[in-house]
Amino acid sequence: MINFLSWVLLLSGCFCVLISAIGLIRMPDLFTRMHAAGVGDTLGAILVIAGLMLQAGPTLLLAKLVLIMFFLLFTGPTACHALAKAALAGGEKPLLDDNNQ
Amino acid sequence: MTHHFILRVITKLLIPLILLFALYVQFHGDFGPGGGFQAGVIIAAALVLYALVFGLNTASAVIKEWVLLVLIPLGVLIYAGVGVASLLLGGNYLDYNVLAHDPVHGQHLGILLVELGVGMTVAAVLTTIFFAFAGRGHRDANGNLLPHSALSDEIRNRKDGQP
Amino acid sequence: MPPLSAIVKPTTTNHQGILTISTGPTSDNRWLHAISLALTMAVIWFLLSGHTEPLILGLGAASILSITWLALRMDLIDREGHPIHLTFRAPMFWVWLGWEIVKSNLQVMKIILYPKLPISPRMFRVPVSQKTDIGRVLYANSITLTPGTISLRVNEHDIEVHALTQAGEDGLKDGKMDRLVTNVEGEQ
Amino acid sequence: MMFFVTVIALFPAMFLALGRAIVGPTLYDRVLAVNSFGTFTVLMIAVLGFMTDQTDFVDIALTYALINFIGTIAVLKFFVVGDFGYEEQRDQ
Repeated sequence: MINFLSWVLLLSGCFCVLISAIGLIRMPDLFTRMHAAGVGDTLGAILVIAGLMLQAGPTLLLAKLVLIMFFLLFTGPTACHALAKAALAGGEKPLLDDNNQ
Repeated sequence: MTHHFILRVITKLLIPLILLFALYVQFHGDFGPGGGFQAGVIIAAALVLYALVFGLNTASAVIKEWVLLVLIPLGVLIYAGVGVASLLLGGNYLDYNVLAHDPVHGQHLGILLVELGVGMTVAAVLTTIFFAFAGRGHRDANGNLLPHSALSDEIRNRKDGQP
Repeated sequence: MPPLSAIVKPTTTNHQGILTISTGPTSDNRWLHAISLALTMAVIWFLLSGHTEPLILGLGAASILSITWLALRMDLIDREGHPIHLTFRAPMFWVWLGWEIVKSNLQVMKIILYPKLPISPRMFRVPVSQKTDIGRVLYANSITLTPGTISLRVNEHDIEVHALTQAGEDGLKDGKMDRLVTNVEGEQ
Repeated sequence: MMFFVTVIALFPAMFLALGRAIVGPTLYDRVLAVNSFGTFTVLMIAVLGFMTDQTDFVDIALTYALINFIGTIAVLKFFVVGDFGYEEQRDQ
């Protein structure tokens, strides 16, 4: 049962990561690519690590995996925000829809 | 980047954790991967993050340059001192077995001390390299860091000078 | 031995208050925060290490003490650096945010897989009702954590957001997340 | 088996991220791609550790996550501000 759940979590995590990477290639400009990268940084990481957690069981390894997950969830958005802010300061113009400006 | 308060808050949150992890790696070298070198690198990474976010002047006010310059040779001295101590106690150079009455305890003690020396030196050397690199062009003739206001003015002028 | 205030906040004349510029609000009870940081680190140390030999435990205690000292010296410990007061109200918010993350992730994944790439990127500002920096950080990072919206520039009054679609904009503008974060932040 | 499949599935994602890092076109795109690549690598290291039954790999993954974050901030600061040691004056 746990193995099955673990399979599901790991595979769906991989799916998220793959789609995130595809989005990284497909999206037209920097800011939209950040949204795509966010998929892998949040849901992809959460699912893969949750799958590993199920395999680890209630050991100290679980605590380390929780630590990794928290670390990724804290630093991911911070790095993304810093990047966006730096790009705007550096003169990057986001691609915007015409009728929404 | 102090104006950048997301980065500031997250950094304040993370630095103690990073240092704790570094010391965990330092002291668990004989149970898993890790040891002095890796721990030194992680400590240096935490200090570099501090300097990046809060500025070089703040960082060098917290971590004085002379402390770093003392730690570098101190680490090497500890390493060599353990070797010489084992020579004096009748073993080979860095032969840990003779350091305590029981060879296993001797091994533990010797590895702990040697790793401590390595960690100190690596952390201090990497931090010094970063401080020297980041302080390039912002020191007066005597090699002291320029005060904060002068530094900001200089960079502002330089940025304005560029198109 | 110099007084503690001299260790923690060097007031040099030529570097005009360099440590006070950057570190945000000073806490009224930094010692309580220091003690609670030390306890938190003790728990994390044990979770990382799992060894109960006296030698390792002693080294752990020494590590925690020296890190607490260094953190006090770096002026990291205050309501921002160690926001323990947020933990009691946070769990419900984490659960809600997790569900929100899943929903917005599914939307963005659908958009990426559509052959025509139906995006309409937009930038707008949302007001911020939090009173402290840590509350604003929590809000801005929650916005970035839900893919489809990214916080670009943050100030005391509003956050500039880049959204991928109309739905993302609407979801943010109804202000639910703002209210919840303010709720977590509590009365200051 | 399941870890092996996961590792295999993570590879193309890493290649795609690397491709974006090579193509660019701007510096920020490259930083973004390298950051994503780093996240994928963290996952990969953790899964590899489980696959080979060397759970110490989890420590390495944690370290990699750390270095990834600090590296991103350092690159941004160096290329945007032009200086590692610069400290912005807070607006009064």
